[in-house]
Amino acid sequence: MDYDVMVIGAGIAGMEAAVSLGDMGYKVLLVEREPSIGGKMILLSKVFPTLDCASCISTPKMAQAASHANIDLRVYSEVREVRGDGSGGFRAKVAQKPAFVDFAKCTGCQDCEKACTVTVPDEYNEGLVSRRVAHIAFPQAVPKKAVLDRAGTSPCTFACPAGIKANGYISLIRQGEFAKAFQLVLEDAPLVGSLGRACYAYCQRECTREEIGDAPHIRHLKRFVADWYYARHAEPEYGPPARKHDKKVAVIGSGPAGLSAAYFLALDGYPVTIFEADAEAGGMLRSSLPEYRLPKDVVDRDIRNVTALGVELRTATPVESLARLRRDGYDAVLVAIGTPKPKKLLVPGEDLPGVASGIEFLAEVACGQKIALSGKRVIVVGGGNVAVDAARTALRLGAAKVVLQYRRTRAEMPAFHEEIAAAEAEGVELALLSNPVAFAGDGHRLQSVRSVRMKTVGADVDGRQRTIPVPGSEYSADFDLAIVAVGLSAEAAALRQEMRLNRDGTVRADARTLQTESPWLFAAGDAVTGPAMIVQAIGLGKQAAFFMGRWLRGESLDNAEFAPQLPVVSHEEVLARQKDYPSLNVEKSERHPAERIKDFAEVDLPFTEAEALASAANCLNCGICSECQECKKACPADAIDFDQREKVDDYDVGAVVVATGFRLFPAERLANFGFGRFANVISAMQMDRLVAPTRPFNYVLRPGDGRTPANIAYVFCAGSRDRTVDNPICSRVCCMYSLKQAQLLLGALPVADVTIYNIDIRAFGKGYDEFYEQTRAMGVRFVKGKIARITEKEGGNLLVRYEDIDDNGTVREAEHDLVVLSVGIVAQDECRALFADAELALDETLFVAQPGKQVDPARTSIPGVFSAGTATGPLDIPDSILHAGAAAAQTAAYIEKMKRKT
Amino acid sequence: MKDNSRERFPESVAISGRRRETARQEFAVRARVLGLLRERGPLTVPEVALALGIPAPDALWWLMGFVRYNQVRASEKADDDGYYRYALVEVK
Amino acid sequence: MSDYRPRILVFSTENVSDPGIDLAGRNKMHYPAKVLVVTLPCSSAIKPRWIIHALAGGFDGVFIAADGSDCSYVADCTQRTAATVAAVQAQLREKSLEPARVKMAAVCSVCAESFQKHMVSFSEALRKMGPAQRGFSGTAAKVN
Amino acid sequence: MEENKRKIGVYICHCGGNISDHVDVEAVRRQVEEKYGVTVARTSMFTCSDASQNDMIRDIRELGLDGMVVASCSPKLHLTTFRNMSTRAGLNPFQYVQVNIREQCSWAHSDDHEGATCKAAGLVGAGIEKAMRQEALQPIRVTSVKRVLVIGAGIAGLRAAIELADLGVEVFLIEKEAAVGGQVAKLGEMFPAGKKGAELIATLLDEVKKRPGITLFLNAELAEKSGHIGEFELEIRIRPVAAPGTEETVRIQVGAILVASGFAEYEPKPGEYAFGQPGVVTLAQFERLLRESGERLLHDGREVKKIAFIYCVGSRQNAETEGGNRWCSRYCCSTATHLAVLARKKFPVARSYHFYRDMRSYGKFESLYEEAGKSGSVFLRFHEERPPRVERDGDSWLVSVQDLATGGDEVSVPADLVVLVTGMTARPNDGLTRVLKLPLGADRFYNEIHPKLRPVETVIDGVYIAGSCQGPKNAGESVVSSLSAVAKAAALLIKGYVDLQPFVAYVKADACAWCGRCAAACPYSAIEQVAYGDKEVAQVVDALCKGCGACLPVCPLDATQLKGYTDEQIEAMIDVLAREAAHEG
Repeated sequence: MDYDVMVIGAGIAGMEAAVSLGDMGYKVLLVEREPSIGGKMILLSKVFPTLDCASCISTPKMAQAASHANIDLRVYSEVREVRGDGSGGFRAKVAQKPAFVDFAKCTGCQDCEKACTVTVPDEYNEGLVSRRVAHIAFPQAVPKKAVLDRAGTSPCTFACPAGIKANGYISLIRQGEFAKAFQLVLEDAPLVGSLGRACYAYCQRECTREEIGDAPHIRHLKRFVADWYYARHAEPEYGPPARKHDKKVAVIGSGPAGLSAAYFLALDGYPVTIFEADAEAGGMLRSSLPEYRLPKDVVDRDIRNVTALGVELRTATPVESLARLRRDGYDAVLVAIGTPKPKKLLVPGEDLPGVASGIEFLAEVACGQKIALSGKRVIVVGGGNVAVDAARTALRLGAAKVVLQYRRTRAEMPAFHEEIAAAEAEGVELALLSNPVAFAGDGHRLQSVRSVRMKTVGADVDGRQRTIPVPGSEYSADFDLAIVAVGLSAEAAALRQEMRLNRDGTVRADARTLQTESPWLFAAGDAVTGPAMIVQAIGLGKQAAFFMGRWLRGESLDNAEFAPQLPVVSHEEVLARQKDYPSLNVEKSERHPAERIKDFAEVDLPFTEAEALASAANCLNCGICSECQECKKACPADAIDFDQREKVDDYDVGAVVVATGFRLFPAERLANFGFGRFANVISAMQMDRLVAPTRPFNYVLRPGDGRTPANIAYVFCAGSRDRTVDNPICSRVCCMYSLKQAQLLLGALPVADVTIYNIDIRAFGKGYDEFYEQTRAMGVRFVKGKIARITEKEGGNLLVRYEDIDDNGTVREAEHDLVVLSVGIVAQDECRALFADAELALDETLFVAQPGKQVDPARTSIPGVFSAGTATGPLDIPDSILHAGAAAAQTAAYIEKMKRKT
Repeated sequence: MKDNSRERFPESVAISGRRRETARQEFAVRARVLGLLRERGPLTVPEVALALGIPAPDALWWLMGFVRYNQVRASEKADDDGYYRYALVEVK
Repeated sequence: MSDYRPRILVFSTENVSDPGIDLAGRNKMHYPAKVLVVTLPCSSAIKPRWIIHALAGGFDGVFIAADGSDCSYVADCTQRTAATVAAVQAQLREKSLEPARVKMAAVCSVCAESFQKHMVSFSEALRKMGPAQRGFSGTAAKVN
Repeated sequence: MEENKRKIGVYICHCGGNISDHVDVEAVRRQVEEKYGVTVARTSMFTCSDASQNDMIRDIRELGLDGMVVASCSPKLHLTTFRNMSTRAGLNPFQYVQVNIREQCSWAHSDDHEGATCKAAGLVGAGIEKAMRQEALQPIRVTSVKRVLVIGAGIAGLRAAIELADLGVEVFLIEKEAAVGGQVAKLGEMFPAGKKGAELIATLLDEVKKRPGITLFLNAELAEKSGHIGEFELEIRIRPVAAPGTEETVRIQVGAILVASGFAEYEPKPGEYAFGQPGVVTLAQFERLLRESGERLLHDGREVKKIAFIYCVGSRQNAETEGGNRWCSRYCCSTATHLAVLARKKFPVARSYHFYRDMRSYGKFESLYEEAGKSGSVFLRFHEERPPRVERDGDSWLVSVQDLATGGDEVSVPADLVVLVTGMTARPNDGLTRVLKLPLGADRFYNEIHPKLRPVETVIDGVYIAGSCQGPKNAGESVVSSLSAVAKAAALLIKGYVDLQPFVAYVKADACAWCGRCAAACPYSAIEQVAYGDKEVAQVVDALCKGCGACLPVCPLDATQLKGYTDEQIEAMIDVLAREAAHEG
């Protein structure tokens, strides 16, 4: 037996039961799902009828429970299942929820909280004020440990092949922390400026807000921070890191994959040399992305993020032999040579002068060759991004007519649709469902292109519409230049002889580790995947660097997990958190098409700071935590651990005490009372927070406009004694807690009027009626009245319409500036589901049933399972504590009985 | 009897969608609110709301968030209409 | 004299006022650093002798952060502590020292704000009174 | 002197900057390092880390430290951590002193680094002074006999006895009356379980009889008590049934006493709502009438068809004009509605009229109120200042009231029977109260120490109160509180000893010249007068002392001292603090 007893719930009853049992010498496992023990009581202001401070009463009990030699406390833990063990005891599964904070290291200093960039409503203050996602539950928390709320990985972040924390940098932008936002991107990818412009932004497509409108412009925000940072820092602020390793790495290819791998290896402390066959570094970024989308100076600046780390860049240095590299002393080699070879259409006339490949055309323009197309007619064949880029480039070179020819429909064009639209706006004509069959010329130059019309004939295996030529539909048109951009493939470079290749010519490497058959040789980027997106190449470069580092250090690659993430948060889950989504509308702007085709200047205009702030403000923080890493950087104890995961333990326990407490009646169900709609209608728990010394506002203020209330109404039996809301019983505590609040309010606001609309005043406990009389003597007005409806007046005051019970039910109206709903208590009945092989019986109001009511108050329907406190029904604090004591006694008797049996 | 009180009483959503949104925008408006206080001196909640053209409950919310983390301080006493004034805490 | 900073000894209690003083620190509520705290189980334990010792030994004021009605030991804790304070104040009068140098207020486990305010205002009041040492010139102070 | 020199270890925490950003911890360390008695002074990034704790353990062992000071965060967070560390290292854990330089220094003075550093030095210095004067202490172990006296064999006492016996505790159960069962034994069908009171008691009595560990004395009272928690010496006086007029005394030793002596029903004063006249009965009388009636509900030979219940008789009274029973008796609203429902069920002709002030069918008892309404009960609410008038109307009664629900119209209801819904009062138990020295509240019920912190404990350690002797409760609630008291008593006795914290008061006998002030000041009666040489002095009973120190300020000779807070310790601390505060840094 691991424990004599497991107590579920560490509110006042659970703590009392645990301490009592611990004092008796039993080993207790105390499980609490919140990050702190103390339950609801610790959140109260003062407690009736003695007006003791709830905190002063609770904290010694909390300390006792937390430090008791016989109690093992598991906070932020949930019991998942309890099963009988066949001999009177139980087997319990207890899950430790990930706090993403190492409790052993956390000192409770709150530095993480101050650094955190995401605010959410503070549930410990009943939503009256915000708190941070990294937080300590409340000032008196025991244990005093920070917790991060993470619902999972935000869809944007999850979608990014490079693992760039889009939610994180947006969160930082929203704070005005542009430099930090840039740094956060840089931590995951060195080519920030390029990605901010030319990335195909999977993040954007996955953004939850895409479904409801006003999505933040994720990529454009990234560009904003890159521009903002580069404008202030022409060079990186760092130099080479301390060299930690002697083993040298060679990277072949300086495209996104190679640069990325070099960057991460260098950061890791490895000496890295990049070999680039071309005269300049950057690969496709430089050679195929037109200036109007990605200016070359941005590429240059991005590359300096890599070279600043001391990475040696050898341009115009083709590698002919891998073996040679090894002999030259490189311990590991990464092949990141991309897929630079254009595919052919394989139609007659393709080799005619005047027929060019898209990639070569773009490269020539990129390296500054003067190509004059003034007045020329150009056809571009293909539907991908290279094709669109070529077409728009041709326009900028002065072409009189540019036709983009594609054999399928527009919807199936693989190019980014934003780009296609931009091309059309600039004057590119689309020739869809059309395919060239021959290029014709005079033997020296292209003169015309012969094409055939196509038609769709249903979907093929990958879901795309299959097209076939329409017989007899051939037509011819005159063109001066045809650009073929129908795909890319691997080049038959010499060093490929030294590697195992796949059928399509890509390098064969392990999909996870990117290691090839030769352990020292890794491959990344398009060379492995075939033509893909920049961000994918960057991601693979980073992945390769991770495994190369491990391999170089002699560490196993087998169980190493690269960039573990939490599961992605579903859009439904995010949208379920709220109903309406007010937003700040921002559109990104671009140059006018007629203007922009005149030169190669950037089409998209940058955000202003105000636009960036507004766009970022629309982010929904799907993961709740944005993963901005600020807490991790701020924590002096290095306690933040994003890789923490849920841990489930099994325990053998002799008995179980269910002390799972209650829930407050959800006041928004009282539709006529306007809670949630009228700012100045609050729940009594909210009022308790307002009058507590650790209150959310600086004073007792109404939430509508911060005014000190002068005329406060209490509505009793809100959600109790009411069959219409399915809660017929009396909640027992509302009368008294409201009287208590009334007294505190009269103390805090000496000029305020307090009116209590009630049916009966249930002041039944020791000292309670005396307290009631005292409250009356203080001048609180008591009206026997049933509230029919509350309406809001302009300015936020409330009209309370009630039946005056003392006047024959006459309907009256009274105006108040703050209305408090004395909400009742309902069952927290999830505890029933915990018991896998026995039925934990509930009573008709779904509280844990007490089959032995008169003489066995803590007995439940399951032998060995006992109830304590408000799990059994509404109870005030003294009665809860007494009931918990009784539960302890009965549990102890059960344990003794079982011991005698064995 | 219905199966589960979660159905009868779905988890309280006292924290309405509006609140969550207001919370999220807290940092985005921070510079504006703090700038306003820097420029105009201590203001009441309705004055902040009016100056920035935002709803008063939101203005209160944001101010309280800033008070919580010591960026804004409330006056000791309310004015005759019952409003406190909120001032920028100047960081040394 | 303008930069004279009064020294304040605070008697606090383990379970009730100490957490309140902790909370003030946690919330970065500043009060003069010349406020020093000695913690006891209950304010009913404070001896007049200790207060006099403190005032004779260099403190300018003594503040008792009392349990008040939250005391878990002694039901009439407040009255007892008040009696101690009154006794000390009588002794101070004999020495022609201001009785207001000894002050008592209930500080509960969440009374961070009130503690801070007490410290600021008490310090200010003591500053106006000046150092307490003059009342103990000669033999009275037996500080080692 | 040198051989007595203490060896104190001092650790000062950076708390990763939380302290060291505002306090120059290295300067503090240098300053205390030189202090007399300090053997080693170190700083640490995180004193609470395993590595630091291991360093401390090594220092304690290798340097033979006999005192330890850690200056870090609030003792609320890590006092236990470091006490445990001390224990692991072989240092007496009570010679460990925690100094709070985070919450009460670096954070509070993050605006004043010099001031904070100066203060930290003072606080650490004071901690060292305290540690230097701290002797090794052992928890006070009080042996306890595993026996309990339960006073009162009503439902609460019976139930407690059974549970205690099941926990292996021997029980003496004494009952003043000649039969067990108290008030519940007299009841018919009860709510909510629907069981009859007598059956309930019979079942419990059976259980009692099954347990050899329970000794039941009827006609028995507690006559004398001496000793203290864990070891009370008691005298039980029994009036044997077999020999009326005689008395027998039994002496027993128990570890704890559980008082469950019950309540008394309020007895209306003659004339109160015509009480004393035929046709006017109390709640208990009506209960009995209902239970004992056969086919028809008869009172004084007349059939009762209309019943008027008048609530709050003997409860919620005005202190000046009435008897002064100001409290609500809690059980009566539900009981009256329950009886109305029963009456209707048993005698379909019976109609009930309820004259009430507030219907206090709290919690799930609301369903009784609902049911009463459904089964034809009529409820008329009256104002406290305009109670119903009960007037004779021929053979029956006319009850009139200004009904508030109809806007104050006078309503008169003829009734065959007027039931005064009488409340609970404290049972007169002067003898018991005197023997146990139990404190009474203003309401004359026994008083707990604190309704939330210690709801079944009294200021007399080891004496618990349960059930309605503490205040009005229904049967179920009485059982809850008695079982709760069982848990407390069992915790005390089950191990055979109790470990109490060692920071208790003591008396310097040489200095003491017994005046009794300390004994009078002690809320726990923990100070006794004893002979010492040729004089009388005060002595602290460790087992009773809670360590509050209330005895300190009253001693004119400074003879009473509190361990851990002696004059020497406090004054040495004050001296150091004063010196540091004097620094004009």
